[in-house]
Amino acid sequence: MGGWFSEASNWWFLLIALFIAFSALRVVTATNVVHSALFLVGALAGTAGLFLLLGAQFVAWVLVLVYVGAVVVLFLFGIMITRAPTGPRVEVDNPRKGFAAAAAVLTFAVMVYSSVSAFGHMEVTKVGTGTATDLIGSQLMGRFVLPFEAVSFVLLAALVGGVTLARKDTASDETDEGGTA
Amino acid sequence: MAWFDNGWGLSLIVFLPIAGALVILLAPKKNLTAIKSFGLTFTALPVLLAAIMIARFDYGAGSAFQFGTDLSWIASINARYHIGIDGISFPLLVLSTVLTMLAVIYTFNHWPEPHNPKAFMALILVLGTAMNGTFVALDLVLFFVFFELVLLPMYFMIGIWGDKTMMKVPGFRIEAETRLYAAIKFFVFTLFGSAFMLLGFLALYYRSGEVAPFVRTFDIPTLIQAGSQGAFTGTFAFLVFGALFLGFAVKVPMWPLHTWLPDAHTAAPTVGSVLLAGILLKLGSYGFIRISLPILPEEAHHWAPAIAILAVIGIIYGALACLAQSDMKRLIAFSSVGHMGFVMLGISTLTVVGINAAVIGMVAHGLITGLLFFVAGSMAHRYHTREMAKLGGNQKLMPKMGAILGFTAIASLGLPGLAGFWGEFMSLVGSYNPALGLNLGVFRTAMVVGAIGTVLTAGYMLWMLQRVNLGEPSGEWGSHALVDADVYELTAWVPLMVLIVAVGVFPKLVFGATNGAVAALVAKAFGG
Amino acid sequence: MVLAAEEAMMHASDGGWLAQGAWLIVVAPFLAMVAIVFFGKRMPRKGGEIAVGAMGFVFVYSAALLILNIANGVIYQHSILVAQLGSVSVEWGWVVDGLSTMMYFVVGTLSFLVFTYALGYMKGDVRETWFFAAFSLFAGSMLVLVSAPNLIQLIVGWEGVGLSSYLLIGHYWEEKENSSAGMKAFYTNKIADVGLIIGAIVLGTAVGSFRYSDILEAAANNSSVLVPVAVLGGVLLFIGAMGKSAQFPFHVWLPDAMAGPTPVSSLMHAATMVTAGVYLVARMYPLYAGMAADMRVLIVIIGTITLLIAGLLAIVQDDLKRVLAYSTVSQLGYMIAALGAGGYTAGLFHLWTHAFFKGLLFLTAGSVIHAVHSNNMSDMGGLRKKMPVTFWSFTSASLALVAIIPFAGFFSKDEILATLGHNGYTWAMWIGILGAFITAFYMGRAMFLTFFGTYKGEAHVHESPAVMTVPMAILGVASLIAGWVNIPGVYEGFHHWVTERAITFTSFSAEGFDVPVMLTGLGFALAGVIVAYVIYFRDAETQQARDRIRIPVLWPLLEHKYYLDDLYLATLINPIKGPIARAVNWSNSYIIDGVVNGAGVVARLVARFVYGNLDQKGIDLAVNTAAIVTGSAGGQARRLQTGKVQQYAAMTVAGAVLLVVAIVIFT
Amino acid sequence: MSLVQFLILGAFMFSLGVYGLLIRRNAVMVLLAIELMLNAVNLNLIAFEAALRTTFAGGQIFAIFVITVAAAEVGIGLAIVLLIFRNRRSANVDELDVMRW
Repeated sequence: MGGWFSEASNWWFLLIALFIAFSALRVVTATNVVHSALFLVGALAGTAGLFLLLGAQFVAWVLVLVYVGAVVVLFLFGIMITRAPTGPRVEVDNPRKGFAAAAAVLTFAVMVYSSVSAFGHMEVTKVGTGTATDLIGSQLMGRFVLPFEAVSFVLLAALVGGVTLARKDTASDETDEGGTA
Repeated sequence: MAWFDNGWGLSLIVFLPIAGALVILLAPKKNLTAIKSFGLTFTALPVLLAAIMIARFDYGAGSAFQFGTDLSWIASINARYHIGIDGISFPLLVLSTVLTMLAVIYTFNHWPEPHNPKAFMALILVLGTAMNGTFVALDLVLFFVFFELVLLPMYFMIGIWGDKTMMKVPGFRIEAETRLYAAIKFFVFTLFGSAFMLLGFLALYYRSGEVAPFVRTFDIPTLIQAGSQGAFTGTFAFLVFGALFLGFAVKVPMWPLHTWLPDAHTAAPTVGSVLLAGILLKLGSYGFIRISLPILPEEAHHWAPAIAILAVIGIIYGALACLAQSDMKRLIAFSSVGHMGFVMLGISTLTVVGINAAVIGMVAHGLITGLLFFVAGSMAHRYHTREMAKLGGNQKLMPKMGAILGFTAIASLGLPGLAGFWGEFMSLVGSYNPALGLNLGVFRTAMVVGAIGTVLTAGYMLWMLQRVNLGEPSGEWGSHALVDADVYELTAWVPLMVLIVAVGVFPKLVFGATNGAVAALVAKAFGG
Repeated sequence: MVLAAEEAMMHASDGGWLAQGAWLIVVAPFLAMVAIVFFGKRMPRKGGEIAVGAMGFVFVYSAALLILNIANGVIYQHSILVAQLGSVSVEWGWVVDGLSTMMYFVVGTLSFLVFTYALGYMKGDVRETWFFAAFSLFAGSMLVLVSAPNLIQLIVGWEGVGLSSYLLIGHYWEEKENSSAGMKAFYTNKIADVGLIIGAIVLGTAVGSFRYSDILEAAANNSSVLVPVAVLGGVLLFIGAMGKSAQFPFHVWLPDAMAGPTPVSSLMHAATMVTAGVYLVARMYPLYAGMAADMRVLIVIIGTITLLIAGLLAIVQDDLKRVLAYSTVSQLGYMIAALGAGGYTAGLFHLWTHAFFKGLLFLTAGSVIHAVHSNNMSDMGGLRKKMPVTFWSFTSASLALVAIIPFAGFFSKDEILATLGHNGYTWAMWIGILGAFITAFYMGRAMFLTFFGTYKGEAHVHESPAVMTVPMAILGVASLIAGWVNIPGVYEGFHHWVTERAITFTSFSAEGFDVPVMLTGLGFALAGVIVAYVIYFRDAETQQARDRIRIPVLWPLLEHKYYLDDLYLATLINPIKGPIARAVNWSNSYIIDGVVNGAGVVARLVARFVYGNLDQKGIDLAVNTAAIVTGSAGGQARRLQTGKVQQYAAMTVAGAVLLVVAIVIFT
Repeated sequence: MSLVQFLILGAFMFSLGVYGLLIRRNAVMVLLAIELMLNAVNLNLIAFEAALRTTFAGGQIFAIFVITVAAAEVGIGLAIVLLIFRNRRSANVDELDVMRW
């Protein structure tokens, strides 16, 4: 164990990991939806930090841009439109907490057990030997071009679908409240 | 006309209705005229083609399959698109096309609730295809497909357009909507039977690979050939016959598998009852003649006494049950049990006379009971009740309708000179002298009991007439504006009445086609 | 058949074009029926004229055939194959021979006259058109029956007659009584028809053909295929005949059949319905002649029982038509007894004469009822002067029925008695003679109560119109002369007419009067009339006096010095009229009718039980149980399907985790 | 750095996501929990990539795909939630049981 702390990157890891753990915990325990969303931002930011630590700079920034910049904003809009509970008085959780907690703990235990037993001996490469972004680019356009196109199609479909779903009925177009973000 | 004789004619008869159904689905919902004219066109064309066939059918070779074709269909299991008609299926096919057309004509002015003519008409047409198809199929898989396809439209007809009143399920503290109860009962009962039937078909398929000519096949003529040479015997054949028996007997329906019938008939809309009684019941008895008997002759021999006993129980039982009915449609429904009992009695004799009697009995029952349900439906439509206790004096209120009801009821009780007589009389003749080796005691007792059944039949039919048609009408109906039979109803009914008289006076109309085929069948299966 | 036909050819012609066209008389009534149904309403007489026209044609044609037969003798048979089922052939055809020409003529004559009469009788009826259509069907069905060359066509006509009688008896179906009477007739016949149908099947199958010619040929040759079933088949056919010809114990329907309009009763009793059974036995006579003697005794017994009990019943009726109805039953008993005793000629001869006078009796009864508006003799009386044609016709017919020389019935009844005596059925002969007495008595009673004494009804009485009286007058003459066609020792034409058959057989025909028997019969008949006269004529002047007779308070008569009357009344008439007749009546309505009604009630009870308990609670229960078990299992499983996404998710997670745990543990 | 530490952190986040998924009544919050789970997966992917160093950067590319799909999913998911809210004046998933039998 002593050897573990001798590595500087492990300290960074510990710091970020604690932050992530705290944020994630609050995401699922906060009674205010807005808080919940903001803690998710924290957790995501922490994850981006870890990505940097692991030498995946490109992905780290993609995460920040897409998630923090777009998705969470979308969430905030959604929260406002649907008048999701923003005060502490509302009962935001259903009463089956015990079962959920048990399931979560069991999941965690199983995953930890299998991770440790399977990958306990593996090391990750040190900081600084990150992957070149050009490799990602060439791979995306080369080996993974088909999934890439598929995903772009999914995105397009999601775009169209989201608009169609959220759009009000044509009959009530005049009374549009401007809620169709 | 070569194309006509080489399967196209038959295929058109079979598939025109379903094509019509597709066309109707494309028609605008509100355009009733289009729906009506499409419906009529696509059912009248098969009638026309059937009429051409009547002219072109080779009656001298009634035992041969005519107008048929044999194409590859599902090659991997050697299921083929093999169709054709012989003297046995021919009259039934004609009956089916005619009755479907008349049902369409009748519907023009009688859309059952909830309206939706488009869907209803499409269902009639799909039913038409399924029924015609069953009679022409010469491949077990094809037969099964059509046989089961019949269920679907009928299920929806009963379930959607059926009787909406609530009913108590006897013996249970349960209330159910009549149409749903009946539709489900009908579907489940039939499916129960056909599951076994399919099992039997598959068993035949696999066994056919082990006997000459050592090719697994669903082909009915091939299987008949093999069966007549004694390919299927022993426990195997016993079980297969039993499985087929379950499948067909439910459809006939034979006592004690009949209880779906009264409920289904009572709940179904008029056209549904007519086609159910007129054609659907015949699919079962036709199956016996076309498949069970010739493919498994030895087992037919073993099972015949049992079938005969069940048949006469059905005759007596149906008649007694009729006497206890207060609901007119239900009474007619129970009468079907009795009449089909005569058909099955004829089949069970395994003689030329008996099987001929069965075919003409099927045709006559289709005409007569179909007409009875038409009239009963129209009356229920006008009186808003089917309770015979509330009716009475119909002859006075609606003379034409009353006269037609009287005529049909009398035809139904088997009056000589009308269609119903030949089936009953000839099946009694057959059962006096059944095929060689059958137990004379059983069959002659069956004959006597069956003859007594005709008395009971007369009993309930005339009693029904007395309660419904005769007497002074009750005051309740004085204030109602009751319209006598209208032009659509008469258009649909008069052809049936003419056919009932024609077949009654000149039975050769049916026997002329059937006799050769039946004689050949019996000679092949039972050695003459 | 070929052999017999050749044999017959030696002395009979084939009838030429007249016989070849005889199918026309069968078809004509049916064409008339169709025409009436479609055009009748628009005709001036509501279609009646079409029916009368058709029957006129039948009458002329049948008369021509009869004359042809009398002149040359004719044996002709033609069959058209309408269907072939294996070895069974279905054929339509027609037979022209001695028996059928006689029947054609009876049916044709009576139908023509009765239809004409009905033009007047049914005028203004609620359903005139319908009546004539059904009436044509009635006559047409009978002609189908008579013309049949095989048993299948016979059955067709047979049941057709039954159907039309059902329609006509229930003509006034607004009242339940009437339609019930129609149903009773149909059912009773239908029950007996079971015998007919099975008998036909038995014989037809054994011989391999349903043709009479083939069956009778086999019977005549003692064919080995027929012998084992001949008795069975014969008895079964006879059961059918008993139903149609109202023989004990199937006679109960006939009196009730009076519910129909009177012309119907007339035709039914004279020509078109009840004679069918006699005709069948006569047609199959060679079969019966070949049967064992003790089997034939059975037929004689049935006939004599019928003639006796029906005659007794006729005595106590107040309804004029019922008197006549029981009388018909009684006379049919004579015919059947005669046929059973080997009197082919005698039975048919009585059928022939009976057709005329009984048809007439009903017509006159109808005329009276038409005038008085009541069926009951207690509302009649003294009509002799007011309705002279009716009275004289009735008298003629009554004398014929009572068998007074030289009226028609005398010769036929004498022939029957002579046959019974000659063939060794002496006991039956004596019952017949007793029957003659009873017949005379009740006819005298009916006569005196109706036409003599004072009128007691309400309605204004007048003679019927000519369209009704002319047929009555014609039949009145016929009732006198119809018997002269077969006077033993003088002219035995009838015997030769009806034995003109393809199959030759022996039939007794008296060649001279058996004087003692004749005198006895005549004496008994006269005695009956005298007794009736004594009781019903003398004191019939007042209602009071007749009531004393009708209610058995008979002693006032004793005071009137008619000691002979007193003797008759105390020892004979009272017991017969009172307890015995009542007992017969009682057994009729409680035992025999009770069996019929009881069978119906039991059938309904059984039906209700079978339906309610076996069907609904038994078989259906099993079906429903299966459905409900499946349903409730589904209901339990259904609880898992809450529709709540998170519960699904929870289960998914739990499942996945457990799966992983399992994998971890087991790998 | 050991690989396991990242995996454990990922497992922790994932479990919290499961917990949130199961307990949250509000549909938006359920979606948040799902994002958390997806993020945990991303972390695993990147960690494995760092451990294995594939020649084609498979882990990172997969992470990018996951991010993309997640974005799409959030878009559609929120649209559906919006629609449900409009129809039922509530976005609580435990009140949505129209889909049962």
